[in-house]
Amino acid sequence: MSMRLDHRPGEVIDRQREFTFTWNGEEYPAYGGDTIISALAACGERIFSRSFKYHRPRGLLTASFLDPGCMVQVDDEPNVRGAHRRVEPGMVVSPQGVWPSLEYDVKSANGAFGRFLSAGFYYKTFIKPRRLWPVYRRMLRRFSAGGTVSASPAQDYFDKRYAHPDVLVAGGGPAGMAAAVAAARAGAQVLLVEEEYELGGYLRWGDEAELAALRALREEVASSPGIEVMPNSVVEGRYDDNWVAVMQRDLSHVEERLVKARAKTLVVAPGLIERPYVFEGNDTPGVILSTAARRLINLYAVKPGERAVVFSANESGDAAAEDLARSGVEVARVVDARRGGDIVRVKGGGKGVRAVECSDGAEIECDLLVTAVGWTAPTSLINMAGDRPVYNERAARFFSSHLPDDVLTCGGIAGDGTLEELIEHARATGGEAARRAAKTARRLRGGIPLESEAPPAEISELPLYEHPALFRGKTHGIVDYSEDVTSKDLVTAEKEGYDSIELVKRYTTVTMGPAQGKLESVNAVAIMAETTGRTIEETGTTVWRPPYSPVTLGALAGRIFEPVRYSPMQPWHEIRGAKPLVAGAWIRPDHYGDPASEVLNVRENVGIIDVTPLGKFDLRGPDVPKLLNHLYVNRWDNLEEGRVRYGVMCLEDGVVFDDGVTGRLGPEWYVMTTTSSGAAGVGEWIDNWLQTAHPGWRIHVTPVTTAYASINVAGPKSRELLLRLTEGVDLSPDAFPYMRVREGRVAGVEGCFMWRLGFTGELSYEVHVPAAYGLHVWETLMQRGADLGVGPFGVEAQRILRLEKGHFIVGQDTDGLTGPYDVGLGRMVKLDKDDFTGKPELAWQSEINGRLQLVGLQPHDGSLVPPEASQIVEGESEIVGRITSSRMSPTLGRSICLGFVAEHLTTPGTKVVVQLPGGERVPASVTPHHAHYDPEGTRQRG
Amino acid sequence: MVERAPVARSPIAPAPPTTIEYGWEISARSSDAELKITDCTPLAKVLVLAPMYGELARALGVPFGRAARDTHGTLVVGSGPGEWLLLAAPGTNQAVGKRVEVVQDEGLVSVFDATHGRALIRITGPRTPDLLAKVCAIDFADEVTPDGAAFRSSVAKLVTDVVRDDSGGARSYLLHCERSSGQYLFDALIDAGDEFGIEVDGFVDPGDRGV
Amino acid sequence: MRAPGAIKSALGAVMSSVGPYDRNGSTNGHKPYRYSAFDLLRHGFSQADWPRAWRRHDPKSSYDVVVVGGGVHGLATAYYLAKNHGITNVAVLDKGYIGSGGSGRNTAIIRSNYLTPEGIRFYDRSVKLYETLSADLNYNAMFAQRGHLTLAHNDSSLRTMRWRAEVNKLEGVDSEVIGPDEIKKLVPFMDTSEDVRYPILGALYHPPGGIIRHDAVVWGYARGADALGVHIHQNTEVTGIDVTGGKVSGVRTKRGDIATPVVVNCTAGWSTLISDMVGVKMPVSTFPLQAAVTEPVRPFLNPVIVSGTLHVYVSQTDRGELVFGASVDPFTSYSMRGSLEFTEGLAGHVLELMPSLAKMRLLRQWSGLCDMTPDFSPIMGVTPVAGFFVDVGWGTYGFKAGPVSGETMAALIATGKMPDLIAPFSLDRFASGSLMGEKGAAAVGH
Amino acid sequence: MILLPCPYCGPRNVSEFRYVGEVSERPDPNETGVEEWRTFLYTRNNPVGWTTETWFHSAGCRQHLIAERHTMTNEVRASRLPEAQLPEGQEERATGGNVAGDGGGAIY
Ligand SMILES: Cc1cc2nc3c(=O)[nH]c(=O)nc-3n(C[C@H](O)[C@H](O)[C@H](O)COP(=O)(O)OP(=O)(O)OC[C@H]3O[C@@H](n4cnc5c(N)ncnc54)[C@H](O)[C@@H]3O)c2cc1C
Ligand SMILES: NC(=O)c1ccc[n+]([C@@H]2O[C@H](COP(=O)([O-])OP(=O)(O)OC[C@H]3O[C@@H](n4cnc5c(N)ncnc54)[C@H](O)[C@@H]3O)[C@@H](O)[C@H]2O)c1
Ligand SMILES: Cc1cc2nc3c(=O)[nH]c(=O)nc-3n(C[C@H](O)[C@H](O)[C@H](O)COP(=O)(O)O)c2cc1C
Ligand SMILES: [Zn+2]
Repeated sequence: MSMRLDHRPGEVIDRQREFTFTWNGEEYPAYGGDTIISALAACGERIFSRSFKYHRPRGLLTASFLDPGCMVQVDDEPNVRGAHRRVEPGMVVSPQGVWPSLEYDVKSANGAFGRFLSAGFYYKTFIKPRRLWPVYRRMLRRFSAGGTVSASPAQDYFDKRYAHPDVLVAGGGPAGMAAAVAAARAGAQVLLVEEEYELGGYLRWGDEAELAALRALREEVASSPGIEVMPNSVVEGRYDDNWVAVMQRDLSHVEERLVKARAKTLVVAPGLIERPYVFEGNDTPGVILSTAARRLINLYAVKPGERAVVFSANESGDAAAEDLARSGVEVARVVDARRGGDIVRVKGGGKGVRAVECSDGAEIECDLLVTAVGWTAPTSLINMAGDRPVYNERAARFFSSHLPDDVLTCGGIAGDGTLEELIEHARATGGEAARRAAKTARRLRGGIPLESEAPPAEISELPLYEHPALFRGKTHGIVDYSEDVTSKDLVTAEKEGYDSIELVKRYTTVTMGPAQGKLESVNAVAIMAETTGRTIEETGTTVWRPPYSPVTLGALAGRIFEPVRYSPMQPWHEIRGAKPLVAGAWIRPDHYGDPASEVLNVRENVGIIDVTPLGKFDLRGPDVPKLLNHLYVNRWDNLEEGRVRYGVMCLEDGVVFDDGVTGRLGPEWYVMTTTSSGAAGVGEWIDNWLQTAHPGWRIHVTPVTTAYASINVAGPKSRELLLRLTEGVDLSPDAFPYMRVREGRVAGVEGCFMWRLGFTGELSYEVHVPAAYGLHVWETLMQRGADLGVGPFGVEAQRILRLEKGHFIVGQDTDGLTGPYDVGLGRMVKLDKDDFTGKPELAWQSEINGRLQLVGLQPHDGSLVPPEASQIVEGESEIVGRITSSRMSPTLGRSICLGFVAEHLTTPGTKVVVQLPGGERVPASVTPHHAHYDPEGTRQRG
Repeated sequence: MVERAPVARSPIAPAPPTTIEYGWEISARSSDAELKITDCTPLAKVLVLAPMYGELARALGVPFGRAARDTHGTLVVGSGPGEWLLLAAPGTNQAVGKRVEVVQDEGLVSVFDATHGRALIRITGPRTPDLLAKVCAIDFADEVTPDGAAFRSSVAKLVTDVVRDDSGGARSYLLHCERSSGQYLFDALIDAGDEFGIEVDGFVDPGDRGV
Repeated sequence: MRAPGAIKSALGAVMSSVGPYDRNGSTNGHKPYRYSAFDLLRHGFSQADWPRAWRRHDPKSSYDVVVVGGGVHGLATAYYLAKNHGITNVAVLDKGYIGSGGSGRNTAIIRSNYLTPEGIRFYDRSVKLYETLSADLNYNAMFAQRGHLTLAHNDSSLRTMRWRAEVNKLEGVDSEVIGPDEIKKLVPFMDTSEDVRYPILGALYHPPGGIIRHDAVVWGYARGADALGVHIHQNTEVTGIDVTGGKVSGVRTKRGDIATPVVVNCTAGWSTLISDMVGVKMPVSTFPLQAAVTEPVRPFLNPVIVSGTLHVYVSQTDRGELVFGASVDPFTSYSMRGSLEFTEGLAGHVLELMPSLAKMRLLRQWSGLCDMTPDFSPIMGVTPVAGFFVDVGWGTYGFKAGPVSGETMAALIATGKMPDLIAPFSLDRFASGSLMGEKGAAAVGH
Repeated sequence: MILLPCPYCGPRNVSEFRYVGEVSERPDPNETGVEEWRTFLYTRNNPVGWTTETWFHSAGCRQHLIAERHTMTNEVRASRLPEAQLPEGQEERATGGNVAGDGGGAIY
């Protein structure tokens, strides 16, 4: 049955472009410009979904984005707004949450039990027996609303951009367009955002005069330079300092784009939302709003029914009645609320409206009821700007009370009036918005506002027309369509003690669905006011929150920007198949296949490891020793040129924060290293000390982490290898002993420095090379050391090597409470220094006992590697320590550990009990040193 | 004793075909797209730290927030409070540094060769502001960031120095970041520029024009 | 700091002044109305009204105990004072509606797999109480123990997960580290591939963890406390506290002054403002924490998922919405307006875990206030001002502690004896430097 | 997203900054007692209203600054360099707006 009308002057469909799509398994025709629902309605379809709780059939209500009954599944996309989304050729559209089918839905049996499913019924039942609750729960979950998401990763492309409009106008109706034009004429850059596909607002479905006004306004917008128009885009939120989120949906190359605008002034011109009326049967298919009727007829040329009753309290209802009559719908009766008319209930069933019962007792057969009972101001955006809307009884809707300077309103949200009055007011608003924006622009650029600024414009207020206050009729009906909440539910909840609007919202879930109160809120407030005997003003509203309308996660995420860091040697690691390790922002080689043999190669020959991520700071100036003394717990003012020293840093609370070596390369030139993960934190910490506490110190700190590629050359043959490549440095043990630093040329590269240290326990040199030559030096080392058996080693081998040597790792062998005294570094703390971070805490720490101590541990069964975090226990389940590091030592051929134990267990040789994750308990002994291998350190000093 | 001359490499993998020039491995590609991106890492980058209002500051002639060319064609960027970044032709690091060091300043002065520690990227074309608007929250309008504006901000979540340096009448920006994230930034810019048809253009020594 | 014993005597003095208690608490209670399936049927047929879940009163001029804050902590404290100790002359005051603080805004995750034995024992008792709470209160709070997964994306967090698992096992709490394959089985939507930015190396799986209908917990306690005689005063903001001779003597409210020897500060995000009224300085900073829900879709996610590295939590309610949380906002504030940065970061991180959710739509975001302490543990017990008790510092994790906090705080107030379960959480631990080790876990595992 | 006026860079998105915390006086480590020091470590005023705090412009000039912010509205009414760093007689340059001289203003 075709409901399509002949050509309408304002229609948006393209009758030249005809195609088909699939709905509910069948093919349907459509025109370009049709929405999914308008195309279906044109074919006489009336039911598009089932309600969430009672599974009642639902049809059209608002014929707009908000339409609660028109949520459909499109391909793999759930909850598509069928009354907004344009239909496309071949689209596969299906109803949501119906089983087994839209026409016959077994769950609609719920409807019959509706009286038992009052709001909050689930709080009162399924309580006992407790073991059955999970079963009930699974059953309840079947009744959840919404479409289906699929587990296959989506390939959609979303992105974001920033914008800096002087004036951002939310809403492209007559008011928004006029404001935008006025602002642009006053010199502002304007962003005009309209939720629907075209500008025009309500003018689009208006009469000829209105269509003429629409054409004129569109022409003005198009010819005003400085206006960027974003159709099919929504202003989703206004955040602090006019940070405005806009969702742009009209793009060809992306699904959706989030525009983040720092609007200097925001003009809110969203018009008004038509409010449904609450009465028995108000959710029956065929009960629609006047704006829905007008949209269907005038935009899509669809006849909404055959025989109609119109319940009208305003011009919109009257205009709808005229539209209906003009499009061949029989208007059986216009019930005029302004003359005391009212409707009591709608009778109907699965197929829709059958008859309307009026308050005068008349029962009128019809298939369509159009209601026009009033408007809801979409105060959402101004609420987000901190405004508390106030209710105006005369106009029977809410208005803003106090807006910040950078937010203005115009159009329906600001008042009533003739089209001319509204446009004039909007123009004044637009001009004022531009003026305020110019002022803000100067502030943002650091300028001082000019004395001779134009005075604020006088914007005369819009008139307010009297409107009957119509919310609920004489019967109870649906208040929240998507949540299936009735007015009876609200009354019941109030009586049960949920007697404020916030509690009743949470108890009944009214306004918690997809429309977030834009359709439901005022009715809910009015019904609460009615039952409590309070006024609407006293009852207040719930809080509006972003987003204005639901936003895809994809658009919010946009392109995912997560900076990644690579060393200059990364291409080599990749070619050699290194297993990548994600270490914060860095990607590092974990190993090149076999970490154990990498370890042995370091012990026997020579290995090279890429340690570029080590934090590095270049420190210059006469006061560097002061700084070092301040940051580290040990002493630094006596470090000679050419030497390096190990240091530990604690925070003010005495907890170990970072460690590393620092070397003195010149009289006033030092290089500090930190852990890779600690680098950023240490850098900021230094800046903080220097900038806030010691601004007088003459020091320059420059982060140089990646100015140098860092390569540790370790193993008994490391000297031999370096001898082949190094110029300008005497590598002999006497000239370049342990813990010294030298500068020179390596593999032909100037400006390198290297220091000797013993993290791996072997003779080793940490070579720091100007980064652009890192790969060159690395490749040269590999080439020239081939006969020495040089091989790369990764982070895992390094962990094993250091564990063999008993070096702790900050963050692994320490935690958020560990102090230096707990890890055997008490001797390093120089309490006689004048000041250093954490000094008071460390002084007190030095005197207390009873804290866990870090010790070396070896399981008695050397083939057993207790997993890290295995607990050390006494008795039944008392925890007296834990394993913090644990590996099989390729060098020793046995398992080795570091761990914390209670103070009474620290004596070397003490047997402790380790509980493995499986529950098994195994013995281990405390070793004399943290180091399991070469505790005297003869190898590294060689 | 060293057989191979050292080759310097940018953190950004050069788009093939590649060649070695100025001691650097670079892309020899050439593009005439409207929107181009070039890895300029081989340029000499010298970092100067000195008092904000001292002799040296006066000699450099550029305050924080601005960039300008000196008589040698070196682009002097006021990159931070008491911090300048000098960009010059490849291989001129030492010479540029020396020119600075001779200035007498009462305060502490440090001069670093930052060539290795940083990556430098140039994007050129009329739609560069649109590209940047996708990755950086700063306003790229002429009134706010005219030619010669310099600032540090977050670009694709990375701390980056941005210098508006129009070349030959075309909108152009230099982006300067910490070396290890150079490839990341380059990729992010290409991703953002995709919709405007961005293409990689090889590096060419700007020669007499300086940078 | 005053010994707990002193409080006992303070309260003892008042109690004798108001006369002996009826141990059943029925002096001023009313007979609780029992909910059942049968009743639901009966009401369905008769369509008769249900009785009020809790009543309205005018504030009395004095109470034995005034609890400030009508969240889960305040209401549970009042409930257990009445139920376990027969102290029923109790008022709970809230400046808004009950549950308007963190209790009505939280992501409702319940678990007990903390890191320290003290923490685990404490939260385990709470989970036990939650398991029987619906029956105890005759109010279905819909506790769904669907399991709780804390993902590890790097070595160090995996190590922390193991650490937690081991300590939990020793405390008798079910927690186990599982690998990516098992995770994929539990959550088919999870991207467990290795070549992503933050690959999933494993997870701490805690089967007893889950989510609950947070509002129902608040209402259930309110109803239970009301039935035992407790007065609940909404829209009653406390504006001052009177201290006489180092002892609490009353509170001032926007609805009049109330005399009382005992004030319990259960105001979470606002708690320093209340403590400031008696000059008790607390190591608490208020940070907003935000959350969001999507539109509902058919159920596809059973367990609760937490990723510390990505700062995101996800669960799906029985209604089908996904509920998201994140870490606290980057700076202190009492603003609850929320930010766009939060939803942007959140969506990005959720999609890194479950890329196929890109077309789900975020429906609403909101924000609550969190009272953060330096060691990620609460502050419970006595203060230097006699009669002024605190149950604060609940940060981002305190909803799950509601029942046990109520039980132990009630015991402390009624008996003057510090229950073992909360002894480690006293205010004086900061002065003595014995901070809780939960910070230890936070430092290594985020 | 609030705007935080950096004395050097001008107003920038707060996401460019790291929050350091309420300004608090560090006791002399050689004189301090346990109570005073731990109060310094852990206790904050946490007011509703104006508060003075340290921020670090981590994605900008990498300077620390002191800002006065209202904890309810998040409005920032003033910002300056840490006291000690103010060049003599130049206090007025260090409150909000255009401090970085001719160029700084071009930055917003
Ligand atoms: C977004 C978010 C997610 C969270 N997720 C979880 C989670 O998953 N799991 C978990 O365990 N915890 C979670 N939490 C933490 C948890 O919500 C809180 O720790 C907990 O609710 C605190 O409860 P409470 O009763 O102590 O305080 P609240 O519930 O905050 O109650 C305090 C009450 O005090 C009232 N009040 C304040 N000042 C006054 C005054 N002057 N006079 C009278 N009344 C006053 C307030 O109105 C408020 O109702 C989350 C918190 C947030 C914000
Ligand atoms: N709506 C009607 O049918 C109708 C009929 C007669 C008279 N009027 C009166 O005319 C006036 C309408 O003029 P107007 O320009 O204020 O309203 P309008 O309804 O004509 O236009 C408002 C526009 O704003 C858009 N919008 C709303 N929220 C948005 C958001 N967050 N982001 C982007 N776009 C958004 C809407 O899609 C709509 O097109 C009102 O006073 C009204 O009473 C309206
Ligand atoms: C676990 C949980 C689930 C929620 N689900 C929804 C929901 O489905 N729809 C909705 O509109 N709000 C939902 N909310 C948010 C509330 O509407 C509200 O935003 C929150 O209680 C904070 O209150 P306020 O926004 O009034 O400040 C949920 C809140 C929580 C804590
Ligand atoms: Zn700055």
